[in-house]
Amino acid sequence: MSLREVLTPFSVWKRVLDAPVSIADPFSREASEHYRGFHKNDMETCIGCGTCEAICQNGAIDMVPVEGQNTEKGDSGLRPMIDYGRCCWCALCVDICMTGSLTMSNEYTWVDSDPDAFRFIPGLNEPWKDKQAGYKRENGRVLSGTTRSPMGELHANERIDNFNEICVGYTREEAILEADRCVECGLCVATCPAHMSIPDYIAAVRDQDYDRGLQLLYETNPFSEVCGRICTHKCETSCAAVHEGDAIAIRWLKRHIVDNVPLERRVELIGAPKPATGKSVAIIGAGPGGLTAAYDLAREGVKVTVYEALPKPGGMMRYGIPEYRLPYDALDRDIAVIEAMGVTIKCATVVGVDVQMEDLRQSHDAVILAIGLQMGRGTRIPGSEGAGVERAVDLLRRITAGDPTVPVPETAVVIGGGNVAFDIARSMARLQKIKYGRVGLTLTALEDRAHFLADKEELVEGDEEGVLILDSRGPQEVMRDPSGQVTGLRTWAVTSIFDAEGRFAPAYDESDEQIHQGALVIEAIGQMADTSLLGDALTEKLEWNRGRIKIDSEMRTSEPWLFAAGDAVKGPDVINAVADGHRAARTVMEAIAQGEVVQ
Amino acid sequence: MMRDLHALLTPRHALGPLEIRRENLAFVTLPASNLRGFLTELRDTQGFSHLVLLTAVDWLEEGQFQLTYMMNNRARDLTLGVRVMLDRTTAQMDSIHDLWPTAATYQRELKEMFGITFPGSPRLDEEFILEGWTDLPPYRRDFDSLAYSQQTYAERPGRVTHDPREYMKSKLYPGG
Amino acid sequence: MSEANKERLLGKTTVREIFEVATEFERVAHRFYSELVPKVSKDLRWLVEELAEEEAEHIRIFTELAQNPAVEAVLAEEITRPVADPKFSDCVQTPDLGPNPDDQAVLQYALMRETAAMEQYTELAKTAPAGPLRDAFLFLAKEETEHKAELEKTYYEVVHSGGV
Amino acid sequence: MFSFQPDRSEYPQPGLDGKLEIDLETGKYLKLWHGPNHPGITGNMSVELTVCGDEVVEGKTHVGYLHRGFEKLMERRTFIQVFPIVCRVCVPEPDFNEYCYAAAVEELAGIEVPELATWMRTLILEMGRFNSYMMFLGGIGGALGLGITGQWMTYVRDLMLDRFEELTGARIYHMFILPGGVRGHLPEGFAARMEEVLQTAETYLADVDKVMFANSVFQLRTKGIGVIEPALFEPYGVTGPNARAGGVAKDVRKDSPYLVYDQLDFEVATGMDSDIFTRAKVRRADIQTSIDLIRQILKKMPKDGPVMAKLPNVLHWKIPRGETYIKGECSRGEYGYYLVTDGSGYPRRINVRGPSYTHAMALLEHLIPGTNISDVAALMVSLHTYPPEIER
Repeated sequence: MSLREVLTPFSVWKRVLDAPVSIADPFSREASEHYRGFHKNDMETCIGCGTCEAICQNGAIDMVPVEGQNTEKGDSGLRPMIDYGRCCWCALCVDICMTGSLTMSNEYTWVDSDPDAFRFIPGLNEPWKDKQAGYKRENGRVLSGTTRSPMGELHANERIDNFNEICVGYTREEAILEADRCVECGLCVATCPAHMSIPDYIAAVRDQDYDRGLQLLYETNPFSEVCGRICTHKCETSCAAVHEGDAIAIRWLKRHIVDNVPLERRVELIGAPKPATGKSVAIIGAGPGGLTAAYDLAREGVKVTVYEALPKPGGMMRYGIPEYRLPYDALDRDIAVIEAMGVTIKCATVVGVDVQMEDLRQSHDAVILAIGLQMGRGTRIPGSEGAGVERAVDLLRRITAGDPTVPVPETAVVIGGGNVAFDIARSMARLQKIKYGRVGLTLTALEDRAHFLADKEELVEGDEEGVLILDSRGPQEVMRDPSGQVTGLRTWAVTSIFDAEGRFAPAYDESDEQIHQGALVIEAIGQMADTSLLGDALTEKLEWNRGRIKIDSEMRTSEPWLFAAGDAVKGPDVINAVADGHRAARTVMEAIAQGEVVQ
Repeated sequence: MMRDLHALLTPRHALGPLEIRRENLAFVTLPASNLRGFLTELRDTQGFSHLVLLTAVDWLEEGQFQLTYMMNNRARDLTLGVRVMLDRTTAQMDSIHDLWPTAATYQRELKEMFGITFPGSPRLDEEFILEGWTDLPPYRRDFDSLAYSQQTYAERPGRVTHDPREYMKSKLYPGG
Repeated sequence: MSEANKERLLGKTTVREIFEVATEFERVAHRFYSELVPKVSKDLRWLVEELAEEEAEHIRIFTELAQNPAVEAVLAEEITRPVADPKFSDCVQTPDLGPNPDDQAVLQYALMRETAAMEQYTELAKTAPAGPLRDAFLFLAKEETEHKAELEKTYYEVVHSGGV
Repeated sequence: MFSFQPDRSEYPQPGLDGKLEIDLETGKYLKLWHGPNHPGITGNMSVELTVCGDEVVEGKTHVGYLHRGFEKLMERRTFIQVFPIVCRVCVPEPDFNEYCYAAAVEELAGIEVPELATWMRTLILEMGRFNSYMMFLGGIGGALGLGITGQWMTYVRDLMLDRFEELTGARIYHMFILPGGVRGHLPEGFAARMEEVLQTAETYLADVDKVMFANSVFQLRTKGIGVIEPALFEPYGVTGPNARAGGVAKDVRKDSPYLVYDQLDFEVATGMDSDIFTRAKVRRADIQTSIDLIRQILKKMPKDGPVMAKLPNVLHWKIPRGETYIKGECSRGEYGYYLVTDGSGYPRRINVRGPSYTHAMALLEHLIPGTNISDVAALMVSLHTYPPEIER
């Protein structure tokens, strides 16, 4: 041991002169810009999906009702309450947040004598509510997928000269990837008119348990082949994923399940109906509403007879929706399952002609009216009366029926911007392509492209197929030559469709006038029910509500033996009709059970 | 390298197939009775002198405990996970504390946490982490730690949560 | 050419005349809708009934106005004839909607009438002397505008119901 | 100088099986609890000493004071939910848990981590090592009554915690290394602020050299004491600086390079004497290596790029049946995660290999008999023990 080793340590005495390094006031020390401090929640952006609760490994989050936050489409009305006795500030809740509403401030000191204060709902009135600094997820939402698995489709030139189905359906790999993105919040269920168990059947896809998936589908919907293809899928607009990416392809996943269960297996999985009850119900109209009610009632052991005016069952699903969107064999499979439950469908039987309402009433315990909206509306603009102007629904029906007299001119104009307008436009385009080798179709709609009532895919695919889509055009006159032959449609530019209160009040720029050439004008602006089958007496006896048969929330009409469901009372939508069908069947069952149906 | 070694030692020690995880990590299963001989040979002639860890995996559904002896050859940067499957009801294995004295600690922990016994291992029955534990060995899969915590500790009252889907149903369509 | 038509060409009229035409306008409409009610099937009746009720309300307003002394005082005054007047006056003639008019036809007729009335009253409100008369026209203009908007909403619901 | 050799024949010799013939009734022996609360104990553990005079004849390590059953907790959590708790296994150097766990999950789930993320991870690990060594230097000083190193090192560590805070969003449990990558990029101006910290650290470390390593008292109390014979390294699973101080250059960063260590230029510090002093000295040298590595990383790392890989939806993330072992060189030696998956959404088993497990249990118990009671604290601290990684 040298002297140096004794003395050297003393050299650090110089540190005596250093200023102290301790922070004198630790409470006012600002944390770093990205510090994971106390939570904030943007109440308006939050949708109450509860993924924050699901991911919290500490069980620190409860979803609770909050005053001022209403339960509505796509928003549960719940908001996260965080227990700071459990939170570890890992911020996984922030990372998983589907809307980005949940964030963190860099605030980190909070003194309170009330322990309950530390169970709090961020976003109400915490002092750091408006503080900008704090943890933000730098990489976006990475803990669940944001991009939808694309659906395989026939290319435009593979499909334009035929009526083959366009969507090929998901492969298993695609479906699993898509199903994986679902966070199982269940916000979609409330939006689905039939309240299908969407998260559960998506889970079945993930688990590759198609049998379970199919059983789940049939609990709420006997039209999964149909809805898996052409459902208006409003559920997807309520999907939590839509806020920072694509909504889950709920519709395609539904189809994927039915694609993977053969018909015979479906009947097997559903099992036999309950024993016969001896009751019988007549249903008028073999569309989605009527057949859903028929399915439910048959499952309950009721003898069901469905009366259908057209040669084949399916209603608008067959005679309205073109084959390239919904192939007939897919529809046939759904109907086959329903028939396998013992439902009798009497086609080509017109009520009011072949059989009278009164007879149905006499011979059954109840009658359900599900007649749909089979008649097309016209614009009644000048020139719209007479040959050369057709209604879309009539033409679509004739095309399905294989009517050889369907007019297919080289050029045609469609009025309307909804799905029906596109259905007829794209069907007619196919017929033109087959007949002339080219498409000559113009579609005019009041709406601008961003606000078309039709699904977005219809616009994309219509464009691809060569349909000339003209937006913001208001029809004024069907042009005819001196012989009365239709030559085209005169339109004005639309400057606005709705007034300030959102009411329909189209305004035109009359200086922007165009004439669209076409030997045929097809009107696809709306539909109506044909209630003439009721007869004058019953029409007079029934109560009505603004032109529709009045029903209560349980589908009862003012006549105790008569129930009504579907488009005719609720407006056009397959899944709504399915939901109605269930409700009507349930009400009928209850009524039968309580002996309410008095003849 | 790992494959050569496996081929070389398989006949003597009845090794199972070699499961290669990555270039320098593989796993192999062998009968419990062959373990001592195999580890000794690995250590003394193959350079696997470092016992990285010894632990157990409870395959409750299969009625087996898996013991994993993680062996490392530092010079060649090779790690071999040597697996022995034990009957879960017997749950007994030869001690290797004489090969690696540090193994006694692992074995003591395995006794306490999994109830796997290693006859002859020093201080095997001395408490290691737990004190006065009388329940199932807690790292066994059939010991439910959540239930235990719920029975043992009181939850501060006042917490209620709601499932969004059910809550929306109650608010928007209570009748279904 | 009748005296009245001559007056029209002069571009001047009296408040009384305007008032009378307007009252007649509402009365004719009310009668038209009331008579239509039993003719249409029950599912359309709501619409015609609603329209008739509206018109009855307007007749009541005119009756009350005519009895207002302040209005009476100005009845003889001259006022600029509104540009929309011919269209409005034509509406005094009831149309023939055929034996079985449907909801769309009734709605289109009603819409056309309401538009004419709205334009007429709006213009009158601008030219009428300040006071109860202007207030009345202002009120009517507002009333007809709202009515028209409601009708348009109904039209959209009924006719474009299949907006898919 | 002073030399005291007790007559060892008086005392029972401990056997390999750890059994001693100690009869407390004789009045020759005394039981003494070193810890669980003692300045020479790093963390919550205690050593049950049996002393005869001032010589320790037996020592038994007791842990479990902070047992939270992490490995069991992990089995009850989904793969993403394990992420926030792993760091808690080791307070002073939590990042190794995050890295090892993330890498194990990535390997079994087949996830490729973006390059920048691997650089960031390396940076974080070296920052953590630096901090861990700050605790060590403070601890070894404290164990020998030299309080000032503890104060200085706490300050320097705090400066590094500031850097952790701005980079990761937290000071102690960083929760930054997610499976799939890391949670963010370097903040603007980070390198410059880091350089300031490193320079401050270097001035304090120079003073530590003077006040501690060049201090005759420190040397007297650490040189030649607590020697671990290199022959014990393998039987007792000795890794890290404890082995390096005995001339064995064990360092996972070199032996089995992970992350970007094969792209970094550094030497592994070693010593020959394998005593307390050398172990401290090796760590002192390793601090400088870390400082150099942090500088290198900040200079060499890509300036931009993604830091997260695409993950499956973590709410129902399932990983196929498999097992793997991921290791790294932490400040105390080989740190590793053994992950076993069974195809479900939860780990079947996670076993954490902390170097303290072998060092503070079998090895310490083996080293203690025959030491002077006043040396136990320094011996213990010189093994650099973090008890939570023993009891997990």
